[in-house]
Formats: sequence, C-alpha cells, structure tokens
Amino acid sequence: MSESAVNEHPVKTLREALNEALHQEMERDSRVIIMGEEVAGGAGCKGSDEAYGGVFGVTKGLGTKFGRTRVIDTPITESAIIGAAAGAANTGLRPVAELMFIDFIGVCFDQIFNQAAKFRYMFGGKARTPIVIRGTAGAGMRAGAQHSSMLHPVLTHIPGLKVVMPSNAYDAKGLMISAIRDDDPVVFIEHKLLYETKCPVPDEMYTIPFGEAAFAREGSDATIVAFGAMVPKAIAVADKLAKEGIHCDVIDPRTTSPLDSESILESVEVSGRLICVDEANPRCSLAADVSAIVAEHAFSSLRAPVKCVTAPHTPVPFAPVLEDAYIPSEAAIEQAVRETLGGR
Amino acid sequence: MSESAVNEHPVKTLREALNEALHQEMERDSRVIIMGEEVAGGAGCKGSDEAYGGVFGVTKGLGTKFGRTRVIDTPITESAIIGAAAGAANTGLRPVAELMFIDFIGVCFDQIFNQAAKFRYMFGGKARTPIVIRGTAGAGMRAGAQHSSMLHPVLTHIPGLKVVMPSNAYDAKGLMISAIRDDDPVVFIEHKLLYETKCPVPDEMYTIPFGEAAFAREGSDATIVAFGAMVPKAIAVADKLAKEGIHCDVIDPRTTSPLDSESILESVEVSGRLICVDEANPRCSLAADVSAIVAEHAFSSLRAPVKCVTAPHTPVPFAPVLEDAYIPSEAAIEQAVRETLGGR
Amino acid sequence: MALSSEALHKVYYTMTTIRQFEERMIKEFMAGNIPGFVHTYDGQEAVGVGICTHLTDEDIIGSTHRGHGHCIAKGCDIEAMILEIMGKQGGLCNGKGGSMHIADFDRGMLGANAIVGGGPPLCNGAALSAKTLGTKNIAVSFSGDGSSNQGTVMEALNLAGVLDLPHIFIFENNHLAEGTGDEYAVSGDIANRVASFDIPAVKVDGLDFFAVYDAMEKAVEHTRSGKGPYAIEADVIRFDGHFIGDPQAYRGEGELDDLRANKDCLKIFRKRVTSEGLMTDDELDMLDAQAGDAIEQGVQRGLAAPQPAVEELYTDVHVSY
Amino acid sequence: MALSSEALHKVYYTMTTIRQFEERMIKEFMAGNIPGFVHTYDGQEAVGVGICTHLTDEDIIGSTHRGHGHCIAKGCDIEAMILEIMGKQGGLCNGKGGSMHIADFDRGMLGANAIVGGGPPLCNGAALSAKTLGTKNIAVSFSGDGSSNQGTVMEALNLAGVLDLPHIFIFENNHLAEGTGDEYAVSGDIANRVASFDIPAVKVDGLDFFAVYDAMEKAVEHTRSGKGPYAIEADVIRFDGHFIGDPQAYRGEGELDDLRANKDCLKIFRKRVTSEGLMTDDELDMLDAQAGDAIEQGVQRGLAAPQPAVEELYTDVHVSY
Ligand SMILES: Cc1ncc(C[n+]2csc(CCOP(=O)(O)OP(=O)(O)O)c2C)c(N)n1
Ligand SMILES: Cc1ncc(C[n+]2csc(CCOP(=O)(O)OP(=O)(O)O)c2C)c(N)n1
Ligand SMILES: [Mg+2]
Ligand SMILES: [Mg+2]
Repeated sequence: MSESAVNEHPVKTLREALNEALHQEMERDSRVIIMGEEVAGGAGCKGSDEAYGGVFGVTKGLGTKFGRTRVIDTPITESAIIGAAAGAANTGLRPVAELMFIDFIGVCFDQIFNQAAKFRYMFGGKARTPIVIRGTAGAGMRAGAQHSSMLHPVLTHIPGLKVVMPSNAYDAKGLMISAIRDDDPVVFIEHKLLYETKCPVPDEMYTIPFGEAAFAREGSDATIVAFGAMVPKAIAVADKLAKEGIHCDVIDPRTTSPLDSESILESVEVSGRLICVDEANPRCSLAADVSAIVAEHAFSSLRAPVKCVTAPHTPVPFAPVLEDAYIPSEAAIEQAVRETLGGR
Repeated sequence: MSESAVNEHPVKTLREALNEALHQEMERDSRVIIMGEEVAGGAGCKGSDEAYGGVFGVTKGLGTKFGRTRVIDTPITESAIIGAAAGAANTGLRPVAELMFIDFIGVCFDQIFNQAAKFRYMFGGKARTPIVIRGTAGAGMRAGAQHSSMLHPVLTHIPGLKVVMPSNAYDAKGLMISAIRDDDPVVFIEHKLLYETKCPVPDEMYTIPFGEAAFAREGSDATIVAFGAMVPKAIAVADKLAKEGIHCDVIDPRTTSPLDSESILESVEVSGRLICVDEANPRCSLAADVSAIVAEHAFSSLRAPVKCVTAPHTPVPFAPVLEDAYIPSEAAIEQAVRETLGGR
Repeated sequence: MALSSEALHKVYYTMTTIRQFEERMIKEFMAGNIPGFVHTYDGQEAVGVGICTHLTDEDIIGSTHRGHGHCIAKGCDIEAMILEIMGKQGGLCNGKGGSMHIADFDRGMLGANAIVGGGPPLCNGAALSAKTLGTKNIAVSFSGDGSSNQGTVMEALNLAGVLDLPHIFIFENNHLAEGTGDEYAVSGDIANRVASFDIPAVKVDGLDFFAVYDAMEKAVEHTRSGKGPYAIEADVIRFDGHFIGDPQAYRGEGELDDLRANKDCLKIFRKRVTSEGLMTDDELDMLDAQAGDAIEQGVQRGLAAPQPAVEELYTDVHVSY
Repeated sequence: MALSSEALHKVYYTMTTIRQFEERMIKEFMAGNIPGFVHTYDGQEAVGVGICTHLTDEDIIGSTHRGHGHCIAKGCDIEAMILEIMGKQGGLCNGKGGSMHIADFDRGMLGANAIVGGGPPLCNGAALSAKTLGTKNIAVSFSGDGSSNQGTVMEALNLAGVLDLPHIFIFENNHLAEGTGDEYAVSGDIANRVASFDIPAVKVDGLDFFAVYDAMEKAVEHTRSGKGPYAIEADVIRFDGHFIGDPQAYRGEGELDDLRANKDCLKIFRKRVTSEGLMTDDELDMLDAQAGDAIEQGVQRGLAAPQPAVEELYTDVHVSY
C-alpha cells in the first residue's frame, strides 16, 4: 500500500485497530473464538452483559456481536485459559486467549512454553496449534512491579512461539490478522501506552507478514533497532537528529520471533553503527540478541561499539519518578546514537 | 587454595560434592531445610523411609540424618513448593527447594519471578528471601522435549534472581555453600550429565563468590566463554588446539547472574576473539548476552566476528541421533574458534 | 470471648479508619494525587478487623491486591501507608511498591500481592517457619472468591493439609472478581471445596464483625494449638468498583444503593453495640472523628512528602548492569 | 450394556497387548534398545481399556507420562508406537517425541504429557471444540493420584464445571506418585475433592474391567448428552517401578508379590469370564499369543528401523537460526 493511500484512511487508535481486526476475523472465520477474564465482562452479575470488553477495551463489542459461546469469560485461572485455548486449537478452533497482563505468564508458563510451543515439533509435525495469546505489557502506568513487565525476551527465547510487538495502529491490525491466521502459537504483546496512539488504518482486512521489519525512518549514519513502545521514541530521536543532518535508519522488527535479521544486517552494513533499544531488562534481552547477531554477521561493517539502551536490571518501581527513570528515554537513545557517532 | 593443595583432596563426583555441601550447611545452620518431591522419598509408603534422596540422589542421606521436619517431601505442586520455600525464607528459614527438572519452572514461574525475585526490591529493601532453587537441566539423557531444557537465559533475564551453573564438582560445592548463605533467591542449575563427573574436592567447607569467573585454561589467541556442561567441551577443544600452538582462554563464569563481565572483557582485550558456547537455544541466550557485552565494551579490541555456538532454535528432540546433533559439539566449538582465527 | 470495652473501641476505631481511609484514597486518586491501580477495601472492614484482632505482630498475614484494610487491621502505620500509596519517600516500601505491593514485615504483614493467588503459597511458608522453629505463631492468608479458583491457592490448601501447617485461609467472598460473579466463576462452593482438602471450613456472615470475630477465635484456637490448617469463608460485599475509576457496568440496577443502605458493616456494628448498650453513638462518632483526623494528617504529610531519590531505582537488587 | 463376544475378545486382546507390550518394553530397555525415561502401564490395563472401549476415533484423550496403555487402548498402531519409543524414523512422532510424548491425532490421542497435570487443561480445549463446533464428541483426560494435587488439574476441573464442558476426568489412583503415597500427598480424597467442583464423581475398582466399563458407560451417557463434565476415580495398582530401572525402595516387604498374586487385573478378568462361561482359557491363551506375535513383530521392525535423518532436527519449528 503506498503511503499516500494509507494516509487517506481513517485515523484509528491501536485499540480500535485491534478491535477491528478481531471483529473482522471472527466474522470471516467462525472457528475464531475469544477467551479470557472479562473479555466480555459481567458474567454471573446483574448488570450489563458486556461490562468491560476486556479491561483495556480491546475486545469491546465482540461479546454482544458474537455471543458468549464465542466470547468466553473465564475464571481467574490462566493455566486453564491457555490450556483450553491450546487444546481447542489442536482440535479445530482458532482461539485468541487474553492474558490481562503479560506478567501473568508466571501462572501459565508451562502451558505456553512446554505445551503449546512444543506440540508441533515434539509430535513430529503433526500438531497444529493456532492460538494467539494476547497480553498487555510494559511500564509507564504506575502499575507496579507485577503488572509492568515486558517479557518478550523470555518468549523470544522459546522455540515454537512467534512473538509479535506492534508499535503502531496500522501494524497492529495487520499483524493481528496474520496472527489469527497463523498455524503456530503466537504471543501478541500490546504495550499499554500504545493503545491510545493513532494513525490511518484501512477499514479493509490486510495482513502483515511475520519476520518483515518496517523502516520507520531511513538514513545511513546509524541504525536504530527499536521494539514496540520504543519505536516512537526512536523515531522522535531520529527526527531530531535529522534536523542536524544526522540520518538514521529506524528499524521496527514488528516481530521478535521470527526476527528480520536481514534488514538489520543490511542497514548496519551501510551505517556501520548500531543502537538497540529495548524496554526489557538488559540481560538476555532483545537488545543483546540483535547486538549478537550483528557482532557475528556484520562485524566487519561495524565502525563503533554497539550500544544497547534498555531498562536497568531491576523490577519496575512504582513511584512515578523512579518509573520514569526506569523506562529508556529519548535522551538516552539520543546520547547512545551520538556516542556511536564518536560524540557528534 | 593452591592447585597442588587441591589435588591432594579426595576425588568426588559433582553429585557427592553437592550432597556434602548440603550436609555441612544443614549441620552448621539449623535454619536450612530441604523441600521437594522425593527429596527423601517414600512418604506414605510401606518401604524405606528414604527411598530416593532425590531422583538424582543429590539429597541422599539428609532425610535419615536430619529427619522429616527438615527434609520435607511434598506433593507434586511446584507453585506450592516454591511459594512455601519463599515464604519460609521471608520468615526465618533458609530453604533449599528442589525442582526435579528445571523444566518445571513452567508451573511455578510466578512464584519465582514475580514473587521471590521481586520482594527485596518491591518492598523497598526490607525483605530477605534466602531461598535456593535447585533444578536439574540440560539435554543428553534422551529425556525428551519437556525434561531437557536449560532455561538459564530466562532466569538470568529476571532481576532479583541469582543464577548459578557449576561445571565441575569443586565449584559445585563452593557455589552451593555460597548459595545457601546468600540472602537473595538463587537458582542453582545442575546439568544432568555432570553429576558423575569428578575432581578433587576438599572435605572442609569453602565458598566460591558469585560473579567471579574461573579461567579453566589460559591463552591469548582467543577467548572461549562457556557455561555449565559446555565448559568441559571447551576445555577439550582448547587442549586440542594447544597442541597446535593455538592457546585459548576458557572462561567459566560459574554464575550467569551476576556475571563476571570484567574477566571476559579483559580476556578479549588481549585475544581480540570471542567464542560464546551455550547449550541453550540461541535467541536471547547467554551466548548472545556475552556477545553484546563485548560488542559494547570491548569493541575496539575485537579482531574478528564474535561466534556463538548454541543449540538450534528447536525444542530438544528425543531420538538419540537428533539429540546428539542438537547439543553443541566439540567439533562445532573447534570450528568456531578456527573461524575467528581466520581459518587457522 | 467477650471483648472488653477498650477492645471494642479499638475494633471500631480500626473499622472506621479503614472506611475513611478508602474513601479518602478515592478522593485523592480522583484529584490526581495517587498514581496507578488502586483497589479499595470499603465494605469488607468487618472481615479484616474481625480476623486480625486475634493476631499478634509475630503472626503473619498474606494479603491481596485489595490490601489496605488488611494492613490497617494488622497495625501498619497509616501515614507510612499513604506515603507508599502516593509513591513517596518514607513510604512503607519507600515508594517502590505502591498500593498493590505494600509490605510491613515488622507488623507481620508479608505483603499485598498483585498476582491473584500469589499469597497463600507464601503463607504456607510462614506457617512452615512457625512450625519448624517451634514458635506458636500462625499464618493467615486472604483470598477472594475469584482467587479461590487459582491453582496456586488450591495447591496451597493441599500442602497445608499434608504438612498440617498452622495456616488459616480466609476467603472473602464479595461475590465479584472484577466484573465476574462467583455464581458464574466458582463451580461448586468455596467452603465445601476447601473442606474437601480435609481442612475444617466454616462460613460466616462477613458483614457481622462479631460473627467473624467468633469464627476466627475458634480458628485460632484450633490452629495455634497445633491442630493444623483451618478456613473461613466470609460472605461479604464490595462497596466500590474493582479499582478506583471502575465504571461498574456489571452492577444491577439499584444494587449499589441497596448495599450502602442495608449491607454496611459499620452501620450493622453501630446498631448492634448501641442497641446492646456496649457503646454509645457519641463514642462511635468521636472515634470516627479521631480516625478522620489521623487520615487527614497522613494525607497532608503524604502530599507534602518528597519523591524518592532517583538513585533508589538502582538499589535493593543484587547487581546493576 | 452387555458386551458382545466379539467385543469381549477385543477387550482382552487390548489388555493383554498392553501387558505384554510393557513387559517387552522393560526387556528392551534393559537390553539397551530404548533410550530415556520410560514409565510402564502394566497393572492398570483394566482402566485404560475400560475407559477407551467407549470412545470413538473422534473422541479425544489426553494422557500422561504413563501413556502407552492409553495409546494402545485408544487404537494407536503398536508398531508405530515402538518405533517412537525407540526413537526411530516412522515412529508416531517420527522419533522426535519418545515415550513421554507420543501423540496420534488421527486416533484422537492428543498426546502423552511429561508435565504432571499438563493434560487436563488441554482436554478442556478439546471439549470446548466439541461443544462449540456442535459435534457430539467428548474429551477424556487421565490423571494420577499425584497429579490430582497439581493446580492445573484443579483449575481445569473448575473451568470444565463453569463452561459445562463434555470432559470426563479419569483419576487413576495407583496410590503412588513416584515413591510418595497418596495417603501422604493427597489431603482428603480425590473423588470427594472433584465432587466439590460440582462435578459428578464416582469411585470404581480399577482392577475390575467390568466395573470400570460400567462406570464409564454412565459417564459417557451423561457427558455425551450435554450434561457436562464427569469424573471417575479408579482404585488401581502399579506393577512395576515408577520408571523402568526404579529400585522401588519405597515398596513394603512382599508388596510386589502380593500385587502380582492378588491384584492382577488380567487374572481377575480371566477368572470372571471363564467362570461365567463368557470366554474359555483357550480363547484367552490364543489372544495372549496373538498379541505376543504382534509385539514381537513390532519390536523386530523397531530394532531394524533407521534413525531419523539428522535434518529432522531442524524441521517442524517455524524458523531456524
Ligand atoms: C494471576 C492474575 N490474574 C488476573 C489478575 C487481574 N485481577 C486482579 S484482581 C482480580 C479479581 C480478583 O477477584 P477476587 O479474588 O474475588 O478478589 P476481589 O477483587 O473481589 O477482592 C483480577 C482478575 C491478577 N492480578 N492476577
Ligand atoms: C510438573 C511436574 N512435576 C514433577 C514431575 C516428575 N514426575 C513425573 S511422574 C511423577 C509422579 C506422578 O504421579 P501420579 O500422578 O500418581 O501418576 P503415576 O506415576 O502414578 O502414573 C512425577 C513426580 C513432572 N513430570 N512434572
Ligand atoms: Mg471477589
Ligand atoms: Mg499414581
């Protein structure tokens, strides 16, 4: 789709884009179901039969439209949710299961990493597990240590999972449709702070393939690879630097597994400079992962140390002043870019 | 301890070394307790009151010696095990909890990463959670996809956890004693294939500090960083190459969190060549992590692409021929070293 | 055991403190003075206070996301709580925890817990410490109706039964888990389910302080004397939203008015003690006013308090990278 | 429903196949022809066969680490099973799964599961598919006494109750979880616990094929007709070690001899059918021999079969790095 064409489309928030994708896919394919806590909301209560539509409103209207047999409120039992979704996926349905917060993988990690992720391989290719696990992630809402994690590095590490991290509404819709149509388990990570971000989003259905990065900005002076909510920050930095004549590629991999390492390598082969920006904790992060791929496969192009800009190695603190210091800032990204450029 | 002194000590297997450490620490400190499935074995049965001593025999004899109030067999409920151990650690005991296989973190991950790991930080420094979580890990025993994972990258990613991976019996004992005396939660990863490996191990108690790497071999041509069961393989390769006049540092970090990045950086500053060997899957692995640290902090010393030698991005297959191909081999390590040396 | 007049005063003071504390937190939240997600305990005061009145500082409680009431009932300093909830320096966790992660080990408060079902396994540990170290302390965990389904909670019940731990499980059944009713989400009945683990389990009217108090007296007698775990399911209600700001679309028409009018545990307490001549309205009003003053003072201190120093970001974790 | 003579023959053939299959696996393991950890089902044949005899290929079962018997009872090809257990090309999972991960979706066998408690949540999913897609299929999960405590299993019970899923939970209580007795590890009683989730739960003598068969008939009637979940706890024994090679130090003196002599479900079956004139010893012996021949053939093929091609390492996963 050409950029001008995109810009003619109505502006939607990322929340709306996801909601639209879910509506359209459920309409298209009756095997698609939704399950999770409060995905409709109000079960067993005396009020509205759709009290929430997801606590972040992403599944709003689906319960009313498709009924409670396809939009299933569950007890607070995440292992039972993911297990049921995975087992249903093995036997003919295409469930989209919601983890209200991705932090809750702690109570259902086995069903994700040992079960759903491994079936296809472990059963010699016979199993299909078309499940999408949606979860909200990230810091910035003063939600405290147990509701603010990213965890995509943990999920990316696991063979058999695909991991999606949209950075904008347009991508979110296309990636969600791809996720639902994918025959492998997909973890779809939605950053809380992105739900209200907007851009033009076509009304029609479209897919965005996994493993194809987007170049949010182009430039040959440095390569910034950023994930999810870090992408808008990287863009802001690139735009600022562009005014000074420093031009950066800003690469948004969109999916961390599979990862479009080719695009990253090609960019670094030109720029010779790499800055990896990841909101996750630093150890074994995606920042480290991308750095390692480049240090192995584009080493001879590198003209400066790779810079990783990440959260510190701490849980997410509650106090706003601390949480703000926790999240990688535009200033930190800018400084990292300038350092790779030898202080320019 | 000088090397000659070490060699006068009796030779013990890694299993025996761990068992001795547990005996000595339980004797020294009555707050140390053991819990897990079959850590004694035979509860509620008509036979021996210590039927297993751990299915890998690591806790053998402890139940008989210290009694069932300090060596506690549990039901198969890992969240309950880790939760009880963490809560007991908060309130005066120093539990060593066993996960029969580290793969079982899937059913108790919340209690590890959201609870035990975060208490100290989240509660403003007031909580102490001196718990050791022991788990057997790794491929090579034809145990299949759900009993052969490494998972140290996942654990290393989590702030608040310390992660220990001994590669030999001597280190195992000293690291276990340190782990038990540590006031933070420690995950102690025991590779199945190392239990029967032996070396001289002093009868006395001694500690090995966390975050201090061991140089298993020294040489200035290349730096091999290897973890756990990969260390003996790296040593074998280094010894082979030494005969050809190629001398490598073989660095065994012993703990992946904290990580002794200084020793690694110092070595690379001399050698200019880095090979990271990790049995885990490649994405967001310790191999990637070390590579990224070096690409950022010792970039100017690097004279060749960093090489990561890891398992492939697949679950662990069952068939012996496939599992053998899955595990990083000496041949693969050797080839990687030669490649960094430009094909020497 | 009949409560002394002094004890009764303390009970009511604690209940009214919780009520007014929560009402004030809602106000401050709406005014933008409290960040994040906050879950208030108003409506459930008779449970927290009825339970904790039986506990010492050495007894341990494990709380939930809805923890303010448990904290106050267990004796946490309300000013330090407010500082924590506002994310300020000097808060009970120095601002690093927040409402969902308040802990106060000095008061035997092992922590609120933002993971549904996170607490009961940990309380087993506290009970195990008490048992192993031979203290006569006990552990008390709080769970909700929603949380009663979580696997971790049921595993904890089983382990407490197996090891005969001095752990009293409190289930506050307010019939709601966010916007899902227990009618829907709990298959069977909580007390009955708990009893199936061979743990004595009783149901009690959670709006009646005296009923809760009496049930807990029996529970403590049982558990402190070494007879193992025990459980109480308290039938209760939630006055406000799941979190502050919740539109509560799941409520039936007039439901909230009915709760306020007929199911207010403070009113029920007042009626009982005044009608039985145990306390006068004046006494009760005075306690209301005293509690209000203390909260006012705490809030003012909270508003004035500085944020934590930025370096705090990097402390209390073993290593920084 | 009385079983036809043909059906009875099939039942015994399946039971003796399982028994001889497991005995042979032990032999081959000891001879070094089978790698890894293998858990045998001998002793529990009456349960697997009594249950699965009521199921079609479209009904789904979810199994455990001790899955061989369930596979055979559900109709998996024994040669392909042997190839899998030996890690050979052409095994049911092409050698990538092994004994603990055999699956055969064509036979409605959703997989063995090496994680205790892994299966029941997944079977809820199969039941949900059946319900949502309006087939009349049902799902059946197998769990052990040890597994009955795992949170995932109890969560699955609750969800099945809440959603009224066509899922029959089978608990094979062989009174052992590795070397831990259910007396110790299960607080309370399994059937009673399950019933507390508002799921009809019955206990049955798992050594008596006919008792299991009859109980399952009722269960299937209930569940297939849309009345929701159901559970059966079968009282059974384990003939051999937890895994092949287990020294079984937890067994009491003479315990194993007693089991072999008095609690052998095949002997019990034989006695019943011969004494009632339903089958003759000759017929039974012939079935024993036929089953033995089939196993012999499978083992020979297994021993002769090639290993999987090394490239198989990289297939069946979405991307390689
Ligand atoms: C593991 C987990 N799942 C979901 C949530 C989101 N959540 C927080 S509180 C809550 C409802 C809890 O209900 P209940 O246990 O009845 O306690 P109540 O809110 O009524 O006090 C939910 C779903 C969570 N915090 N943790
Ligand atoms: C989560 C998990 N914990 C522990 C184990 C190790 N393990 C395998 S089987 C088993 C015993 C299971 O007992 P039970 O459920 O009674 O089944 P049985 O072996 O008697 O058939 C244990 C502890 C495991 N595989 N998974
Ligand atoms: Mg509730
Ligand atoms: Mg058993």
